[in-house]
Amino acid sequence: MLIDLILILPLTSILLSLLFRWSVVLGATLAFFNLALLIFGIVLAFNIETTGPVTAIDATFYADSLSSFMVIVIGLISFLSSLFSIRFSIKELAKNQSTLLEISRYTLLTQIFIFTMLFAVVSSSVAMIWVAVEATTIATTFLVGFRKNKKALEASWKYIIICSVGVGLAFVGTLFFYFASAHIGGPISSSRPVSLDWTFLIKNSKKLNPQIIKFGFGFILLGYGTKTGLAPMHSWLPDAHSQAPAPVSALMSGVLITVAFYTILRFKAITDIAVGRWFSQDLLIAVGLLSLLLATSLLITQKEIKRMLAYHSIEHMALIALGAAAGSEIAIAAVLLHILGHGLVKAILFIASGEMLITEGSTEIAKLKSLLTHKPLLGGIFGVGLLALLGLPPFSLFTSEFAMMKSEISVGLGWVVGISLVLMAVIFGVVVSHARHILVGESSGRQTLKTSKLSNPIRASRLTTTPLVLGLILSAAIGVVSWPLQTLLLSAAKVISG
Amino acid sequence: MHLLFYSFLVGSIGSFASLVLTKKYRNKFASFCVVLEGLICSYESLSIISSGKTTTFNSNQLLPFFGIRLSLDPLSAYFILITSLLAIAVGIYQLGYIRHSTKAKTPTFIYPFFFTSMVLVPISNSVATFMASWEIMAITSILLVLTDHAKNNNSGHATQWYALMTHLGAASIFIGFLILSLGTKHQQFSSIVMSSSSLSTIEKSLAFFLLFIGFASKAGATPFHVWLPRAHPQAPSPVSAMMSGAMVNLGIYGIIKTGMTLIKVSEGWWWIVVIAIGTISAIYGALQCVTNSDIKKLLAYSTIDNVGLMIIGIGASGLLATAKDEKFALFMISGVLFQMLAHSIFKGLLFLSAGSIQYSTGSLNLDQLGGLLKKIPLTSTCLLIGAFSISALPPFSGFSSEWVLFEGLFRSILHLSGVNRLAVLFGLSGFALASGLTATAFVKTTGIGLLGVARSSHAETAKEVPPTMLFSTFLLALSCLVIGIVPGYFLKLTMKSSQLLFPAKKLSPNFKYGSIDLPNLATNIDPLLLLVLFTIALLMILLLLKAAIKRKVRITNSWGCGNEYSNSKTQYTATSFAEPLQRVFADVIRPDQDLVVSHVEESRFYVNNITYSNLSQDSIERFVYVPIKRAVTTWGKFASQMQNGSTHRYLSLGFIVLLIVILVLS
Amino acid sequence: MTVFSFTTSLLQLIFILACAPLLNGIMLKLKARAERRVGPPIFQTFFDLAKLFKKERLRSQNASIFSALAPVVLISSTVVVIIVSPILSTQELFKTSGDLFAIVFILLVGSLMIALLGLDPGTPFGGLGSSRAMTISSLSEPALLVSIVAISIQAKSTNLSTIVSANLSHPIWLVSPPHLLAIFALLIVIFAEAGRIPVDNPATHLELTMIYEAMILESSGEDLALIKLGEFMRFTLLLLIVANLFFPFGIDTQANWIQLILSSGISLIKLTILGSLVTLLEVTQAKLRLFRVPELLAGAFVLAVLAVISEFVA
Amino acid sequence: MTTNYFSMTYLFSGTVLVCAIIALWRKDIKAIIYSVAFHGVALGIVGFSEGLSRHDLALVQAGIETFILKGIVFPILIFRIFNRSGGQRDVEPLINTTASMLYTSLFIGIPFFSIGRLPYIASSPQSKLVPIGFATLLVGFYILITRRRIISQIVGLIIFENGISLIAFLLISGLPLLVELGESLDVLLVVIVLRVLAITIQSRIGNVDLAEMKELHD
Repeated sequence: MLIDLILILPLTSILLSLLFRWSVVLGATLAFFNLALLIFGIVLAFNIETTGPVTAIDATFYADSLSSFMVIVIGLISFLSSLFSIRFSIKELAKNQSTLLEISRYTLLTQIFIFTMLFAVVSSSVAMIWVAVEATTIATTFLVGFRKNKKALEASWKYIIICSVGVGLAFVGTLFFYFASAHIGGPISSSRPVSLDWTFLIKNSKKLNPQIIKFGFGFILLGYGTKTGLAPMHSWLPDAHSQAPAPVSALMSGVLITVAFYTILRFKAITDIAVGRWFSQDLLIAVGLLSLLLATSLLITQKEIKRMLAYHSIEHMALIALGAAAGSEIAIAAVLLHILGHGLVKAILFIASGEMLITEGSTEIAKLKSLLTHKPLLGGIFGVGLLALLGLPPFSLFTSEFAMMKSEISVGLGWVVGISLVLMAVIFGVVVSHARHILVGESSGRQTLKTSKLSNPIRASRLTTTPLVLGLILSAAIGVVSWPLQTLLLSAAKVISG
Repeated sequence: MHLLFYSFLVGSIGSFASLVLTKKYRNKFASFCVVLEGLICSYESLSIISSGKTTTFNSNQLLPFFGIRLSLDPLSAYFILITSLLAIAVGIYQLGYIRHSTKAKTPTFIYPFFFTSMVLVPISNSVATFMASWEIMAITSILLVLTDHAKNNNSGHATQWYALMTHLGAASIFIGFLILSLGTKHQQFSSIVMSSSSLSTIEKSLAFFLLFIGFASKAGATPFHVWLPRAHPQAPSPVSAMMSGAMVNLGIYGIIKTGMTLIKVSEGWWWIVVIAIGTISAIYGALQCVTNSDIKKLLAYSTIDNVGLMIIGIGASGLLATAKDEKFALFMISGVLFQMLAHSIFKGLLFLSAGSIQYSTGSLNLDQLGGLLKKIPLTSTCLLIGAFSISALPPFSGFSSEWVLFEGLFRSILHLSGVNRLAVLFGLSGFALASGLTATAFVKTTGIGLLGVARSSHAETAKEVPPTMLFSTFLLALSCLVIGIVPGYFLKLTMKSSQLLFPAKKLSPNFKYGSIDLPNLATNIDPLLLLVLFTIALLMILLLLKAAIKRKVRITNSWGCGNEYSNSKTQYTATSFAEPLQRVFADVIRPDQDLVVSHVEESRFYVNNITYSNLSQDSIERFVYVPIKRAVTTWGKFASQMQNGSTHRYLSLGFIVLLIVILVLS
Repeated sequence: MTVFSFTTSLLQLIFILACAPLLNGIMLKLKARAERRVGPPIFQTFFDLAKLFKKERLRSQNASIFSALAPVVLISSTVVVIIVSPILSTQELFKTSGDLFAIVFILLVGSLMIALLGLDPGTPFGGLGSSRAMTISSLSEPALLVSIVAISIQAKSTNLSTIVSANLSHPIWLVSPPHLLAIFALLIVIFAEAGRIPVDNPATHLELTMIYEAMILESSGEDLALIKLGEFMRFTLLLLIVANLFFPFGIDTQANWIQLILSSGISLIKLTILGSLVTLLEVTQAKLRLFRVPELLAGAFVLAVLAVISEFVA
Repeated sequence: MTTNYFSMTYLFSGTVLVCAIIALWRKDIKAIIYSVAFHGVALGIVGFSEGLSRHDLALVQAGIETFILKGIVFPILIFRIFNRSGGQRDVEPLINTTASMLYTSLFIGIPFFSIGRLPYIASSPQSKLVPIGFATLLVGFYILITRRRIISQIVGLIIFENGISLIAFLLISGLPLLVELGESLDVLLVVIVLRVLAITIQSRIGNVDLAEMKELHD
């Protein structure tokens, strides 16, 4: 019942945004719906905690604690994003940068996007997950190209081409899982293909042919890895995330990539039992370290905030991959916490960068200076957000990174931790240096204060800043207080680590 | 332990209240809360030290996956005591200081958390708890360094350096702890202690050095110090005082904790390395201290110098412990703790006085000051007392503490043998050179800054600071004197606190009337007696002179070789004062000297203008860290070519990997 | 505190007060003789001091309280050291505080005061002097402390009285190489600290070479007299300490009154001999360039380190 | 009977690959579109014949659906972009055609070499043909990484997706209906989105060479 509700809710939103042109009321309604989604997610999690996994519509949909966790993440980020969407839309209309029709279309697509992500996490069939993930690409292409200028079109072109190819490869991987499952007597070609169901696969994963599963998992990792932003097909990510409007970037960077990783996790669980843990471990380490190296190298010379944040996403996905490589229950729980923490903080930062674009007119590092002086609150949010993103306590990324690394070392991956710490230190230095340019700046403080007051009369809106501050506090809270998240995390991790 | 929690609560109330309260009450209330927090903490820590008991607190409700583990023992209580004493003084000082310096809420909001985290670090009893409080301490201090960002261009750079170095340090500590906790299969410190002897030597050494590097970098030991002379001066003075006076101690705490408790059986050569690092820090810090002209920068370098001394002491104590001479190891480590107390107080005093000077003159550059003793006599007196303390002049605190250190080192030389003894001798030489250089540096600071004639209009118009600031500096100055004249009481305190490290053996010195009499050492000091003798001598001489000679003093111009000159520019400046030493140590300091002479157009023989610049930069920064930075940037530029925007290239990467997958995984 | 020790301390004070100008006079006379001059009478220094006490006191308008305080502090700190050091007898006043480390730092109080005095009037000369004096002082510190260690090792104590008594009971220690090396290093340091040739020339008033004199250039009258007296006292005191370390015989150890009187006489002889040696050195040696001084001090430091090391070789 | 169907499957699977290679070979865009059309038709027939051979109605449906979608709808969609663009020939690819053909012959061998090693592949004659699907997929991918025109990239993507469909038909005799529907819908939407995007790009920027579209870089 709850699952139905969770799917009906965004469908209603879609319907509403189809029927009505955009208005503040509609925006607020949608934000409220997304909040409701978050609440439903939490309720679902509690339900599952007491009664076990739930299914809906002839077991087409299935939710265990992992799914419910992802629903919470999606709900949370969607809520934040839809709040900022209101501000974004008002400004767009006020500046005549977009027509009402464009805004309405944007709203519709965003809601579809949210729906597809939800669909992905509550689908019981791994093939339907694929369908949903592919659908997210379709829904977001136009959102990436929202500006319709040269850069945005280029980004959306790259985005759809690279992601379609990548996700296509994931489909090949899924086919091989299906193939393996069919050969152990899973029924084929009925209207309800049980043999592609996650529950069936995980239950019978011992019987699956390891070699085929290995082959399939390679494709899965390469394919969904594309969508996650892992090397080698990560290249679309900085372009798309930087060109999309801030609320969309928040959603993409905050949840979309982790939804893709969620899928990898599901397949990893099957692979681990079928083949043995070492296999996915090796692959994930290779991919993770490569991505981390890439993110580090490319962060060094960043000139633009949103690109910088995008590379940060690659970094964090790499960290998550490495954490998943460790594979123990704590490691997976930490990975999940990282998914939540990263999503939250990244969304906050993207929204903050969107606000900067509104108030400062640019997100280029060179053009932003001494933000902390003339926009203390916005600058402060951005700065603290970056600190949170860099994994400093009390924010949750610290706890999760700590736990991931600890588990990595405890399974004998000390060298991985060593390498990643070195790379992260470089990232830290680089990001702090960028942050200095943005927040503190070089020019004499008083002068900037005067000139900036004249040239930037737009103030950061409370509508934006309040949720962001609350979000940061939330991020700190989940990093410090165990209850009630830890139980959920651990039981969700059990789904993966067995 | 619970008292501590209440004190944290008080601090947090202060910080959140500062968000809500109006400008008028914000500082007052926040400062009040900090002072109260400090008082509670110092009460609790004192009672723990005197009872010698250990209390613990565990909870799984906080810090997901790990839970927090706290344990308050006399050693950690001692660190809390120092921190909170300083915090009280700083809290009072802030009442006057903040009013003028900044109006933002953020510093008042963050400051109590900074204090709280500094209390949390020593009582953390598990790897995760420690790392969390350690990083919170880092982050809050980073934010505090940024306080004056609007007025000061350098604070950004300083923060950047600080953030990076502290992060590297934390990473190093993190790995070190993980090695320990995985080797022993425990994550709680008290359990690691029990089973650390099961580790292999390589594991132990690796863990020790990783931890040592991390902690040494927080303590500011050379060559991991580069952040310190940037960050400490950039912070507002109260924060600098806390950073230099209290935060640095926690680095020392880490080293002691690692080498003497966590890893039970240590190797001799570790401590030799430790002594080497300490010696280098002491000398390097002192040298840079002499050559710098910015008061706060100079103070920051002197922190490196003092930390060096403490590290030398720790090294010697470690050597003694490995040589099974626990009696003197305990004495030595107590000396280190004593030195730390003295340092915290006088460094706090010096930084606060520097803040007062900045408050009243607007400048911290010695080359622009001068004549302050007459303009702001009270603040100047405080600075002088701080300077005397740090120069180890009797009867001030630095003298007593350095005496204990010196005695400890001397005993170590006697009791150790072979290369260990040489190492301590090396450390002692460094100690000596550093103490000489420090004296010079502070003669420079006080002589150039407080005496002579004002070198700029800033100094000319200096006015005395508000009473709260004065009160706080006086409090600290008085403490310097008290610690100096009754060192016995304090050494007793440190011995009690460090008893935990070497529980079996006890050296029983006599502490009578605050003097230290060590039967095993066959020597003693009694600064109080010396002070009394000195005062008697002084009074007698003055009386004699008064009785014998009644001539008045005639005030005239200074003698100018027959010329009349009243130009304040002809005075020696701080830079010129340090020039001989700079020249002697040119190989280490590597100053950038530049002499530009421009001539009159008509003839080469007529000089139009001479510009001489003498800049001494941190040579370690220049020759170690800057090249690394450059290498990273170069790599980044190179790597960015990969992401050149070509869809085809992006796809072909995937294509190649796809082929590999098909080939390899089938 | 016994009557004896009190008397000792007092006697030491009087002894040094009396001997310091006398020693200076003797040295001046010797120097003059060595240079084939008649030279001043040996009591000339007393006269000079008396003259200075009578002269008018001028003080710079820029000067602060330091100018008045420094000379007195210089003397008082020296007096404290004189009282607590074993000069004529190893009996300590209050059984305490004759620690070598403490002595060094008490003497440092005086030095720092003079250095600050140099900076007080805000003239270039004062700064020059202070800067140079502090440079030398800071560089001599390692040699000083390490040689203290070397001297203290055999007695296992840094307490001067203990060392002297221990040396007395083991005379063989006195001629051991480490002891000699340490004494030699200590002597170099004392030359540096007291501002004698080859480090500084107390007779010069040449801007290029002045160190000590530059600092006190602004002082006059009673101030100058006190400073001079203080300096003589310090020099005498240091020489006596070295003498007792090198050749402790004659010093009272048993709280014997007769021995105490004898000890004064012996000390005077020791002083005269040492003073003559110093004069000899001053006459035959040229003053070093300022930037050669560190080399000299480094040499002293190496000697001291050698002393410590060889202490353990034997 | 079954063997007849199988030889049909065999024939048209081969056709799928050959058409893909033709698309890589030719530079005339019209010809490319025609070959893609035929390629889709052949793919549909593969599904159809497989469905008949297994008496699987869902598979027959899938075959017909593929036939319509990939054999008719996609070519029409592409043609409309082509017409809007003014109907030129393709520009010289990044790697010239001769070399491309050589490389292709190399890497389409890889699946034949390695897929065969997987277990169960040899269990049925159809699944033995799976490497053909992989080869098609790789050719499509290769077109994507060498061609510079928007249309040719779309063609590459379609060939790539068709390769996947072929794998699906051959490996496990097609997909469950729901999945099949979802997949087809996705592919259709992708192509539609690509078409809209292509038209927008053409109208906003003009006839671009994708290799020149490098504004977003580090």
